Amino acid sequence: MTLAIFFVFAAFAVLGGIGVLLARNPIHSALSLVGTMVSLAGIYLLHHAEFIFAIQLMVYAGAIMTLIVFVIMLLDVRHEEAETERLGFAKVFGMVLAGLMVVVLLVPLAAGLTGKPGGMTEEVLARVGSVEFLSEKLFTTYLLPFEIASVLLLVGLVGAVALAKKRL
Amino acid sequence: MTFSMADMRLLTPHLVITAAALLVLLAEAVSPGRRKGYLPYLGIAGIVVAAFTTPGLFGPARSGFSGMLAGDAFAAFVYFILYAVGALTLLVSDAYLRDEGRDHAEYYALVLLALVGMMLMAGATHLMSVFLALETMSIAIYALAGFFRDERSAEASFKYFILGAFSSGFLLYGIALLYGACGTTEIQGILDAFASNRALAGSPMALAGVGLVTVGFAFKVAAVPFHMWTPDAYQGAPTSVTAFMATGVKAAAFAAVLRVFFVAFQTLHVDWSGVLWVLALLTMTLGNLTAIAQTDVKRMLAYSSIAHAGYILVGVVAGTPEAGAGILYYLLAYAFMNIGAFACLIMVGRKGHENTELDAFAGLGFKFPALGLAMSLFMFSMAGIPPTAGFIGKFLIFKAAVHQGYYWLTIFGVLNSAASVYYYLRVIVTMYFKPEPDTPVVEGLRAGPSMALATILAGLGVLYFGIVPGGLVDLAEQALRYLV
Amino acid sequence: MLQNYVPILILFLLAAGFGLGMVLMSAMLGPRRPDSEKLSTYECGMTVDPGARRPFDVKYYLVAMVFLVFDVEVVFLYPWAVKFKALGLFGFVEMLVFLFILLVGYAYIWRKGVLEWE
Amino acid sequence: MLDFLIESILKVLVVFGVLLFVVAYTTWLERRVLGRIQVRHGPNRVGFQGLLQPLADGLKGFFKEDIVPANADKIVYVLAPVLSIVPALMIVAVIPFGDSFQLFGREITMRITDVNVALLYILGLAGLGEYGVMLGGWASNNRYGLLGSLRTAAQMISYELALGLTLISVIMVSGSLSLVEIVNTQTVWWNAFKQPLAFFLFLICGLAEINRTPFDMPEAEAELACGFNIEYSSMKFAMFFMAEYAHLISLAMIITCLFLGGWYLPFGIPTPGLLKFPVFLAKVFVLVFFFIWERGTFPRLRYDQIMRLGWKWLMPLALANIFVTGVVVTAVA
Amino acid sequence: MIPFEYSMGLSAVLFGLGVVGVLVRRNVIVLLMCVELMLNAVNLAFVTVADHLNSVEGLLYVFFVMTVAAAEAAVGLAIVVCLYRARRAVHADEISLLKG
Repeated sequence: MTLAIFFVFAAFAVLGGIGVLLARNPIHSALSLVGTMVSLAGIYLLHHAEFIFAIQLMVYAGAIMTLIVFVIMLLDVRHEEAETERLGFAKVFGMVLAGLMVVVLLVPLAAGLTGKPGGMTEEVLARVGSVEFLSEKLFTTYLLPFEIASVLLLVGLVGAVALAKKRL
Repeated sequence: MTFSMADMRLLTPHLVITAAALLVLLAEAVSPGRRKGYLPYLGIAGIVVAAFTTPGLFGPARSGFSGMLAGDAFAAFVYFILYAVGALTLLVSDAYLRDEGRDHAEYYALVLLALVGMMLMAGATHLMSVFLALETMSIAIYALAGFFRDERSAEASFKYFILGAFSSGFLLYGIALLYGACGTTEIQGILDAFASNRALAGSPMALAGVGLVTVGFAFKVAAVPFHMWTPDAYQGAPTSVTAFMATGVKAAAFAAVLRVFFVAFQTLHVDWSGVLWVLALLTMTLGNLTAIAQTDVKRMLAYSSIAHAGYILVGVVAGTPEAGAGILYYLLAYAFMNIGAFACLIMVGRKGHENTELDAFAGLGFKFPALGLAMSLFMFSMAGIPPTAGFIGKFLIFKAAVHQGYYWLTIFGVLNSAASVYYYLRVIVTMYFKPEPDTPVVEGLRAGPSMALATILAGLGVLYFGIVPGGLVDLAEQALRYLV
Repeated sequence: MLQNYVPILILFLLAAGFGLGMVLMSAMLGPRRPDSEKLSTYECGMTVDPGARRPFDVKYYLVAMVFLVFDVEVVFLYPWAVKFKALGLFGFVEMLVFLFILLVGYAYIWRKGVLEWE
Repeated sequence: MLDFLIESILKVLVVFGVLLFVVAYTTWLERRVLGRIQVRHGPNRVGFQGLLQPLADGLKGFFKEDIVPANADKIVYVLAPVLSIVPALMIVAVIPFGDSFQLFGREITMRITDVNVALLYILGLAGLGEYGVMLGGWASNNRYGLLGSLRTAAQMISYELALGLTLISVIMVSGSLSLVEIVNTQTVWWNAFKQPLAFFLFLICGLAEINRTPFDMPEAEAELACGFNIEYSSMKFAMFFMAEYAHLISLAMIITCLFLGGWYLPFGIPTPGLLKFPVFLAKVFVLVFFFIWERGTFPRLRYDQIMRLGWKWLMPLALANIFVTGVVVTAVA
Repeated sequence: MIPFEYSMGLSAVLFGLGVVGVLVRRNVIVLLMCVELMLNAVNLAFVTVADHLNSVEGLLYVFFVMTVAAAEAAVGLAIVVCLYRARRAVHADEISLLKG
């Protein structure tokens, strides 16, 4: 049952991905990408990642893509890419490279996972709750990355203002 | 609780520089849009204070924040390289930005924040903090590259941005695979996983992970064939930012490479050294060959920075502490000579006109003797001619490579160095032996006290470390001793 | 855990079916007598400017970008708030440091006039 | 498992049906109440007291001509109302309407489901709901439509931020993201008493988030000629309209759960099992009535006032509230 | 439990699509979206591994990748806005990456 649902989501995700690539209008690409992201949120859920499911919807589908759509609308990116572009060297090269890439990523899967398992077992999650468990780790063991993230966000803020504000 | 005051000790330098960046932003918030000439010096003051808190880190390796950040001599050494890069960049930027009418607080804040990212990258001992630090640095530099907001600057910024984000994708996928293979992404943890399980070294997942991480880093250090963003990004960005990118990013990225490859992937040396061997050769050769063909000095320096990444990669291939020490030395030398050279380029330009075509340099050697002298010194150092720091750096790296039996790579390296002499000397020849055109391109120099100070400091660094390298080499070797 | 989400999936299917069904029904049931005036852009009776799409004011982008950054900040606050009592003073100080850095950014954009509308 | 599936499907169907019914009759209620406030009658012809009016409106929607403007982006134009209504109707999934009751020896909970991340789920759907508004204006290729959707989207994201920050302090005192658990922490003191500022802020942000008066930019007829849905007619227009009212009702239910103790009476007065659902319903009704009433009372804010309120007042206040809550809770602990 | 290979396979395919997009498309905003697609694929890989190893680290990675994606999107779109303003030309939204 879960597997069937997985395949439905996976199919939508891949279709969305193809849509991003093929759509001539950036808004259609963006919508396809939102589709992929929502499908991926579903797959995260199948992988027992509740919190990630929720923030995938909130941050990726809700905020990042909103901003992208917003900018497309504001800049009026309607221009359809010129049809004159033939299947040039760059395109063939790109596709071959990406094909190789996928193969490189697929081959290792046969070997299976070898990493040593961690402590996030279902019993533990049932006892402390998945968000609580994640939160506990984030604010103790992973404290430094968390604080770096605030600097990172500040950089994003200042950078965006420095580039886009009319008069500094 | 997994946190103590000892952890804070490791983070003090970063905190000081972050505080300086925040002060810059607050100063801007207090009087928005107003000119504030003291900001670069506020930044430099922050760097100086941070430098005073750093020597305590020399000594035996310590790790803090649950294995996220190292406090070892290696990190401290790289921090000092980065302080030099940061301070020189700020000095160089001051007069330049004022002349271009772009001396905004954001620039200085972003430089300082990028510096924090670089330092964290050098100190990080967990791939998660490496990644976040890398992104902090990169995002700040994307914004800096586009800071002039004209077409060229924006295009440079966009190219750098897209390919940077692209390479982050590869790096991350590599990390994900390593995570699957080892169950952790702490650098020590990866080493332990490989050491305790011999079969893991042959696991396709681990190898694919190592490969993708290599690709990700290769983009960041601009190794061929992942270099295509470099020339346009370097040429289009404001010159001071180009200097910062070429030296700071390189230093931070190679510091992370050393930690990841020399520690985490230590047991896999046979696997990655072959790949890096090819990358090093390609990078040196292609960088130099294309640099020869350039008629624009800024673009030439962009290609030459690719070539320099190639020399440094030779040291990575060698994989010994000796080679690592050579790399650290080289990174410092490169910081001095490259920022110095870009400072000379800035001085030649005027508002809206960079004047970096080779022909613009004709006759400048006699017209502006100090500039001619400085530029010649930096070109000599880049070419690796004694008694400059550039020479010692190459010497140390090639020596380490020979000790490990990489004769062919060393021979190619030396040949490449020899070839590079041609285009570096061409600048000097143009400056001194070509007559200035009838309508002079460069009428005056864009030099102020700060610019002069930066150039003199860089020049002194190149000369001093070229003539008496002993102490620095000892320090670098000590840094590597505690790394491995 | 997954079981809790099954009803959401059912509701999603129902809602999506309902939405699409409405659009289809409306398309099938409604009359269709198009004419050029009806299909033209409604601009309060003024003549239609063919180049009607022009880039808008920059403050819109800025507000959206600033939103994105602060939205992620808020997302970090959720797991913290859930565990807030257990994390204690230490966790509170951590979050204050995090918030302080971004508050500097907030003060900066405020004074820069990013939040001004006319 | 099969029992569970059947139970879930039945519950979903019932809740869905009731929701649509309530949406329809909220429009009737609003028109009648606004009529009274403005000293007129409101719809009172179709059926007793105009009770059949929503039905007639719906039918009319179906039989109106379905116009797609000639230079609109067809696919997106048709998709936008769907994207608007689907998330709006899905919020209700995680809202508890009451405790549980026994039926044929089975314990039936008065909710569709309870998930750990309910609040985040709601915020996620709210984020997805913005696409309908944004794309609707864009796809119709109309200057007013585009401007309207930009303004609305900018407003929604601004208030989403303040809304999220306000929620933090509620989560801090309740220690959970699940609405059921949040309700269960309010048996004695409602969060409205523990977090009065948060309650007030949430009310304002919620109204702005669903584009309700006095923040109803999309309906600023004078300035925007109706806003993002200017080119929409027939059922597609009705769908935007329905989404708006579904949001309104969801907001009332969310506020009830977060701040007004859900199905509990205040001050620890024990709530008899049979009364729980009516108590919940009463609170929701009062809130809905309040939303209608304030629409008849407050004038619309200017756009710059809306944005200033969100960014320069509500956000700092919400942050200060988090800080004070943190200090107080830490000091007590 | 979804088999490890399935999710990782999906992740690899999505990553490949993103790579093709970056190399083939020329519209600046579409390039940005393709990078986001790659990051999403990586996130899926992290979630899958985290699920199968019962380890929380992968989930935290996803969290931070989203943070980075947000900061990148903010700055990236600011650059795009800048590019548009600087060019004001017909092909303002196009760029050639593989040149030079």
